[in-house]
Amino acid sequence: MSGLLISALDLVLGLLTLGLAAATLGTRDQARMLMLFVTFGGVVALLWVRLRAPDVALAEASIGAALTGGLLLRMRPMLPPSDGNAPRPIRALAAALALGTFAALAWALSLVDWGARPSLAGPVFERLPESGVTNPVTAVLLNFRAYDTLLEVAVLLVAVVGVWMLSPRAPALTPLRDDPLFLALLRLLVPFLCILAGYLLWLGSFAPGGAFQAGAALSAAFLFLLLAGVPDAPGQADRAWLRAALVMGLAVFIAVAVGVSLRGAALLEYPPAQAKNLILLIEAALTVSIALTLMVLFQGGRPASRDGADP
Amino acid sequence: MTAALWHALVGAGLFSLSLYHLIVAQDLLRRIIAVNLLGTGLFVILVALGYRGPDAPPDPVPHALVLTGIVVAVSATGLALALARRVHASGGRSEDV
Amino acid sequence: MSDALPAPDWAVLTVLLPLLGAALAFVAERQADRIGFAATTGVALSSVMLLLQVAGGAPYQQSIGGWAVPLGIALKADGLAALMLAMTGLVGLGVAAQALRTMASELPPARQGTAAPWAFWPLWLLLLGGLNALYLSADQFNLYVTLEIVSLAAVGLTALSGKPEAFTAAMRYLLVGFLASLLYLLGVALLYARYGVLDIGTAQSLLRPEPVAQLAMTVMLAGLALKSALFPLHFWLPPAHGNAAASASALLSALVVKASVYLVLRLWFDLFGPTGLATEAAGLLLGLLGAGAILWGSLQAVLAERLKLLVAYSTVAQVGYLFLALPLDGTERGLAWQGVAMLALAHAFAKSAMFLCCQIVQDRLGHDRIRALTSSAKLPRSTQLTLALAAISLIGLPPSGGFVGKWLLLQASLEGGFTLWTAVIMAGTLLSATAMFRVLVRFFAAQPDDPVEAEAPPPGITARLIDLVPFALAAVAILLGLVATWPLMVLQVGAGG
Amino acid sequence: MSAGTATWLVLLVPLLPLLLGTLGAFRGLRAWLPALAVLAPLPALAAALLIEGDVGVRIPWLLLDSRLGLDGVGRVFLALFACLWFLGSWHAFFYLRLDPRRGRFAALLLLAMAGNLGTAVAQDALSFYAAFALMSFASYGLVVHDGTPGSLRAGRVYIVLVVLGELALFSGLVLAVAAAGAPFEPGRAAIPGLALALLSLGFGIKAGLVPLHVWLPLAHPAAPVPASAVLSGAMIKVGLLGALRFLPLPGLPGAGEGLILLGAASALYGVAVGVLQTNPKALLAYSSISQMGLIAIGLGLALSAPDPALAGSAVAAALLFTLHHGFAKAALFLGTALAPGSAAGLGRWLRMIGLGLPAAALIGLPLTSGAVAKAAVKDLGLGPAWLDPFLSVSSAATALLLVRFLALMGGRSGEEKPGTLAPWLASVLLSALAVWAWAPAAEGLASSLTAPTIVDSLWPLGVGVALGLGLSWFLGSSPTPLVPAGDLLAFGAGAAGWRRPPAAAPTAAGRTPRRDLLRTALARGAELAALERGAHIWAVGAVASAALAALLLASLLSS
Repeated sequence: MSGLLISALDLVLGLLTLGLAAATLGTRDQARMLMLFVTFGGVVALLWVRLRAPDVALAEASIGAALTGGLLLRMRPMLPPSDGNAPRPIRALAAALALGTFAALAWALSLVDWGARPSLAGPVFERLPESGVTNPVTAVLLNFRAYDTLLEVAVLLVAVVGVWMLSPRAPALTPLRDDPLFLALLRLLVPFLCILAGYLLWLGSFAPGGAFQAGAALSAAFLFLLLAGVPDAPGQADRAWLRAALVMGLAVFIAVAVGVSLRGAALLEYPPAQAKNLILLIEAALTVSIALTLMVLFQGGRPASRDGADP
Repeated sequence: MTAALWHALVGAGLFSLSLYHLIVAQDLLRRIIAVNLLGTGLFVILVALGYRGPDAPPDPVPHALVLTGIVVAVSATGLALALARRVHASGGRSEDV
Repeated sequence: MSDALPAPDWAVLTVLLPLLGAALAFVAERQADRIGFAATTGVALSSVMLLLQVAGGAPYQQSIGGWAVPLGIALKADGLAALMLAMTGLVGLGVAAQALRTMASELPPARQGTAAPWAFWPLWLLLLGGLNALYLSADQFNLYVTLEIVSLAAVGLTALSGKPEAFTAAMRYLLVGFLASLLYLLGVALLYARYGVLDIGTAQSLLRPEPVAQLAMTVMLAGLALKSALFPLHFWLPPAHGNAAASASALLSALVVKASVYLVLRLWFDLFGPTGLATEAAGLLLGLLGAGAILWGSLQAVLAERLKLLVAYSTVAQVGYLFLALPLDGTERGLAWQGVAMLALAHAFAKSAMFLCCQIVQDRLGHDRIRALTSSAKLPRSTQLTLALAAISLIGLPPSGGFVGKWLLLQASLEGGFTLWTAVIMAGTLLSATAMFRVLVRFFAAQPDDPVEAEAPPPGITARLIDLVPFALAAVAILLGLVATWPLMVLQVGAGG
Repeated sequence: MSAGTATWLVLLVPLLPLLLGTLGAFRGLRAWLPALAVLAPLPALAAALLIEGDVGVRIPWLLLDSRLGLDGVGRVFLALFACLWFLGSWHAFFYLRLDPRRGRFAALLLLAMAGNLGTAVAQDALSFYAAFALMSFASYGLVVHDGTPGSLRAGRVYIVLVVLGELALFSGLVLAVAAAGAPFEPGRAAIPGLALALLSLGFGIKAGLVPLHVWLPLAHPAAPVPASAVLSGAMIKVGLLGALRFLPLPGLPGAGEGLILLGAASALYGVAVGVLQTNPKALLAYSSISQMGLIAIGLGLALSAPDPALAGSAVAAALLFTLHHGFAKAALFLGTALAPGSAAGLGRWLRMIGLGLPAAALIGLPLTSGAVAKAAVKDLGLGPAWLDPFLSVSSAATALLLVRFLALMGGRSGEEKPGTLAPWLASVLLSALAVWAWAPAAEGLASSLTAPTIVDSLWPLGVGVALGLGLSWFLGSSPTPLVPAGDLLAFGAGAAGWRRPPAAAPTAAGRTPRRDLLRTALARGAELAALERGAHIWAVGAVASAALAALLLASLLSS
């Protein structure tokens, strides 16, 4: 039971998380707020590691901290800060409500039996051998609860459509083409990121990793290419293949979901023998789409068309 | 107090703190960050739920949920930033939202 | 096993077909309208097939991936869900048909009412998929994902009109939706913490009235109330619905708001009610807010100066009626539940018809100020008629679906001896009648009109059929009341829980 | 007639006009509607005259299990309604022949017709209410058809009272159904007092009982002539029909006595204000109020009757009165399209005699339907002692009113619309003869032909005619009525801030200044709207949602 008890590391991590959050939201300066936000993401990733959630840690570090942080930094100049403050009575009310929320949550959480909490872990580990993968998180994401993931991919598509609609011309990225150091770094980084993505993808079936983490790595590669001003990099122009690649994950997912059910089985019920391959197929397609989606979000708008007429 | 409970409480604190700032903040960027942190607080609670000590394997279900949640959050954030830019570009103010 | 394909799974089709259509419409942008309309038609057909199947007495159920609950996710469709799906499909079909005209890629941007007409189709199809997934889902977390699809797509549709006010409204909508979804998810997390399940059916057998569950219920309902724009949390709705492009407004008002209210009813009657969590006091509180919505929303509709705003506030009021099922029925589905289901269905058809008419009014007259409305030759009779038909259902006049809904609601309230709710329903009806007649009577004024400009007959039979779409939608709202016995019978399918 | 045919015929009664009316949605078909409207009431006529015995048909899928059918009471009303609608639409076909909006008018006429005929064959609360509402709302379009400021104002008053009436009726019916226990079949027995009050309010507004009558003298004259005829002849009778259908008869002595008093007040009040009118149509509208008062007395007698048999007789008397008044009033209203002043010789005499016949019936001259109807009420021997003399006084009053009407019409000149004479003549003939087709009326005729009865019915005539001639001479041809149509409303306008009625002639006068009360109300409204906009702040909403959560939690934990 001793392992369950709180340690100094837990205390420090927790306090640091809270402190950084308070600092992030409390600071008046926008730039400092963003830097603190990214730092906060890093600390939270550590927290995930401490809580034995390496899959989440990887995703948090890459998507939650790095990508969201970069996105925020990129958009900040276009968002003039507002110094206005909510009226005092509102602030007082909000503070009371926040404290009340905390009290209620703390009370509820303290009532949970943390030693022997009922959970779905039992059924998951019991059926893990039938799932086709050995990483339980991947098993949940792409087999037991694959339907969630399928719909989540649709959420990504909503975001892409929304961003392109709202911003028919992506705000310009300053190419770093002329910086020799950057270009040298690029030659190393891009292949590395691509290999990393492939590795993470493959790793996902038995160890922490998977489509999201791989997608994040791949999107970093795409972003670097974009920053370098590489003419044929994805995202330099709006092309049919780019759009097709953006929705490939969703399309493959649906195709597999329906395909496996055509033999009379349920939706997304993989034949046990093919489960691993099908999951890998879906994940591969997802990786590309997720990477491109994250890149589009970072770009913050639709690249100029090079197909022909402007849309 | 167990480590899981402690971290869940940290998550609750994060949630409440962000809620306060989400309500009082006028600045759009700050609100977007606040709502992100609100989500993170929730994710911390969820992952803490999955923690079953250093010896037992963690419950993978909350992890999967949080992964989904992170992706949803980044999608919403991307959309929110694009929208915030249009609000400002068309002459709107943060206070109007 | 033979080679024959199994019979199509209509429920699954209503989710996957629109998602696939959205992907296709996004890739083949220039064909987006054709793809979008075809997909919508397919979905409407599937949802009607599902409805017929369920109406036959067999609720739909499937365990996705073959994983039984609580490990996997279950899809379920009882009578109510099937009706909501069919409502979504048919209203969507109508709006999409109209959008073929208003969002056509050939039209000059000035006529389209949006800067990015192509985006309508993928956004709408994603919304459609999300809504259908929501109605079918029986899993708390899966519902969260569907809620997110719905709300993000709805935000996109709100901003589609490209008006500055629409951006502000969409931004607020996004933040509200985000907060609301997270509140809901917090509830899911708390229930998982205590009971370790996500499936609603399984949770029903485990939940007990204890603090963790009560807090979970609180945040879930608060989040959903926010998403439903329940008074006084309606602050985001009128600007969003009032400034969006008409096709978008029609979808937002008719369909999107319904989704979260549906979820409130589902959770209340399927999860919190049977487990003793739902208390009389909580029902009373939500009912009181519903009453507030009815009175305040209707009053604001009476005071509105623009037609679109009037219609938007009428939605605030209509949402209020739906919440009356909680105090009136307690924790078991009864007359009031049937009444609000009927009201929800009728409202979807009537409201979408009305918003589409708003578009025609705006197009033909160049404004939508109520004071300046007349029976101008520019405004087709069919539009005036459609507005009248839709108003009949929204006020609750016979023989519309709105009427039958109110009749049942009133009956429930009178049988229970609830004078307060009776008074509220009556006052709301009076106010909404005032608001609607304020518009309708203008069509009878003889106006020294602008030179009688013959109604330009729209080119082609297709275009003419499209012109009839709002009328058809309003007619369905009336028809629902005329044949009320049938939907009420379908509602009983699988209503046991 | 076979049961199957009869069933179909009953279904067709509301269905045919309804279907034809919905054709109005199609632009190309609208031009046919005025002609089709003449055919639409024929199934109803056939049903009323040819079906023997009671017929009932259940349509389980319609609304919430609907029942249509024909019974004794329904048949009387259906016969009256069908005849009047036939005359009305025939008249309208010619009267509005050159009106560019005749298509719309015909469509609304058909819808109102469907509703009106539907009330006669509805056998359950829901279908009755649906038909009632359809009739009331479609009639709005008839009232405001001219689109003049005056008719729009009349329409405004009309729609307000219709909405109030519908609301009262709606809640009253739901209450009655809920109390009766049986779904959708209001119990004949005990209904709660509140339901009774609400139902009375709803039906009272429709029947134009004082003081719920304010819409009637505005709306009936505002509508085009044929619409006035069906409004006054047929539609207001639904107030009585509803009462007969839903009130427990007998068994409400208190309510019955109250109704008798109210009816008597209406009867006198209608005449008192009516004689001061200068517009013949307004005068007729007040006469309708007065006559509906007499019908209400009949209903009141039925409600307070000591036993069901006597109540049945009272109902029969009220029905007789309804038939009589319906036909006579329709003939008079259709007559207002005439211009006897411009006709010469025989034509002038023909018109004046034609107008005189239904007028005589209303007054209750011997051998007329009115005499029989009044005798039927008197013969009941029910009610307070003052009732008998009162009826004579009311006859005198009616005579006064109608002499004034004839005097006004006699001087009326102008151009008659071609083709409208024939339907009017038909209506006069019907008013003189149709009532006798109903057996109780024919039986009553004999008993009304006794010497005392005749004397009884002649002296009021003398008094009335004398007074009427005197008054006509006194008032001369003043262009504006001494009391504006809508009386109470016009008097109340000063206090209530209602818009002042426009001058009798629809001049192009601009808006009259609004009174202070209205202005204050508008300002309050603007304040409320501003309050709402002010609350459209993110923080307010966020705090409100958090507060809701807190309250919700409290409400969950409290129990």
